[in-house]
Amino acid sequence: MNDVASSPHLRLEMLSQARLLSAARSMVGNFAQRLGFNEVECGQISLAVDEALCNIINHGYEKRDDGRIWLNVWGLEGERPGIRVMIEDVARQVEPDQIKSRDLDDVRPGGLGVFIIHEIMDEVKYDKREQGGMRLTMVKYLSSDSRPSSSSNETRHEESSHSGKGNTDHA
Amino acid sequence: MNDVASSPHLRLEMLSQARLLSAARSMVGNFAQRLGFNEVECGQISLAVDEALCNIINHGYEKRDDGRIWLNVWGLEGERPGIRVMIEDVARQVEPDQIKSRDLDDVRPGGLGVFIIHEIMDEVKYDKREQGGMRLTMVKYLSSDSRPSSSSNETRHEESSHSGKGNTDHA
Amino acid sequence: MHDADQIEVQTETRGDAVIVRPIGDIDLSRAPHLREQLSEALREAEARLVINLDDVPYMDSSGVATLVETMQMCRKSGKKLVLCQLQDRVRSIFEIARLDMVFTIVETTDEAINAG
Amino acid sequence: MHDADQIEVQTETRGDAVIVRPIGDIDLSRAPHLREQLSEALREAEARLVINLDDVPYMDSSGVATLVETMQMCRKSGKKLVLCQLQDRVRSIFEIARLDMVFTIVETTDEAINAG
Ligand SMILES: Nc1ncnc2c1ncn2[C@@H]1O[C@H](COP(=O)(O)OP(=O)(O)O)[C@@H](O)[C@H]1O
Ligand SMILES: Nc1ncnc2c1ncn2[C@@H]1O[C@H](COP(=O)(O)OP(=O)(O)O)[C@@H](O)[C@H]1O
Repeated sequence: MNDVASSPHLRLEMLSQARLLSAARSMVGNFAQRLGFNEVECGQISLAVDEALCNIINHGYEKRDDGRIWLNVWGLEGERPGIRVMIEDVARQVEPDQIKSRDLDDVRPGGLGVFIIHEIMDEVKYDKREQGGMRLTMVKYLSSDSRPSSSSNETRHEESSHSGKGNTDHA
Repeated sequence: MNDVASSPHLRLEMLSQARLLSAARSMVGNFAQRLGFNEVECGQISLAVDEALCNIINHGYEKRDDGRIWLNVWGLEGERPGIRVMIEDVARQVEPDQIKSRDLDDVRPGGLGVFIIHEIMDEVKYDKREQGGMRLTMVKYLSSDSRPSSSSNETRHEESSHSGKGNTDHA
Repeated sequence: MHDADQIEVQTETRGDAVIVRPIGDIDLSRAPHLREQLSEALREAEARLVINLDDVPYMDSSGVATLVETMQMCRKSGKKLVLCQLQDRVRSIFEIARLDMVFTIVETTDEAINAG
Repeated sequence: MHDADQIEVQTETRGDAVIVRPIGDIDLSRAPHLREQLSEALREAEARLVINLDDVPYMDSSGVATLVETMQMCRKSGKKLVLCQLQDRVRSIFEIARLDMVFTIVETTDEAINAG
């Protein structure tokens, strides 16, 4: 399951349509939550995926709505648990080093997506696919901030709160 | 887009693991919301999909966690707008008429999934796939209850509320 | 992903009742852990088990099956089971499964403590 | 699916301010419609445009771009733009994009009406 070569837990094939973004990012955000990321992190991971998909729609497929996109997601276990996302297309190829955001000091609409992706994710890598199109691989690791409790990520008030195997023998 | 033979808007390939259910159903529920289903309907559509996936995991793959499931989703437009979901597996084949829930009067744990699916969806059809495995096709149409407003499905209070092209010329 | 199948549950004892409050979706992946938590709570409850579903936005038939099982365990041990604070989406599955009449379902926790 | 790209927006006029309250996620599919709605509201606003983001659980960079554009239009027409009631997830994108200092962002609608 941890092997990068193994098949993804989720593999979504979608059309290059902006109206499908919310379904795609909610799938990823939800999976991230199950992996133990906290609420803000889940929102950020959804955002990174959304920005990457927007760029494929806008730049890769130049707003055509019949392009194909594959969104692959793995839950990473073992020593460095986290989430791995690989997004592939068969759109226009560009040199990976051309994919960069504008200078942030120059405040104007647009030009933030790639910067946001790099800010959020721990590893970001663009490749040209041999078969044509681009591939973006991103990883975000769980951090010590991610898990305020073992299964819920909201801060909880009052009452005793127990969960997890460690507690089941106290009866 | 409306043609049943055309490729789905979303096609998710997933492993037969219960922990992936929430990501899968949130994708479908979210897409249903964009199609105009109201909040309760979105929950119900998520539930029908969840129940179908549970059955494939439990009965089709007999709880093995390495089986493959394909979840295809179309937004239907035209005269009868709605959502179409087709779920395929390569698991054990059963006769479609053997897939039915127990008598509801006999209250005991389990045995509700298929009943729930039929209650929620307008069309439900199980087939044996020629290539092996099963195929479940379900459709739910938008009804007049679905859309309290054109883009939000929550009931809104106070203030003037406008949306949609119809209003943009009143300035 | 080892925690994905666990559900956080808050428990509180009030007189002869134990109030259990699961947090999050209850589906096939979490129903087994909830089942453990509920049978533990039932052992601790002197006369009544209250399940507060306030913080459960979603439940599938595995969750419902777990509650039916808990109801049967309650009956065997002569204790009362009451559900309260169901969200609309969750209430809808009880209605679809025609179980809204089989369970004792009330609005608030206080009503649940007192329901006959 | 023809409505999926539209966003519901509530508008209210208070003195020389127009308060706009979009409802739902703001992403690439809805940013163009929001843009129309905001420029319409700006035309109606005498001196101030307040955007209440209370009911926006999610925004991507297309949404942010729309707000930056609106800010530029405000400047051109000598009107003031104030954002209020950001949810944590939405605030986080403003911080990531280092725009939390570029926009006037306050807590409540009342503060937004009065912010200098
Ligand atoms: N998937 C992609 N395919 C082709 N070019 C891309 C892709 N993603 C990003 N780019 C390039 O990188 C630039 C920066 O992207 P971004 O920071 O998201 O800003 P914006 O999309 O608003 O221009 C884009 O303008 C584009 O030239
Ligand atoms: N995908 C499937 N593959 C094989 N058998 C199935 C499938 N779905 C349902 N069934 C059969 O239909 C029966 C009724 O299913 P359901 O109403 O969901 O109740 P339960 O799963 O609790 O038994 C199952 O017990 C099973 O025999």
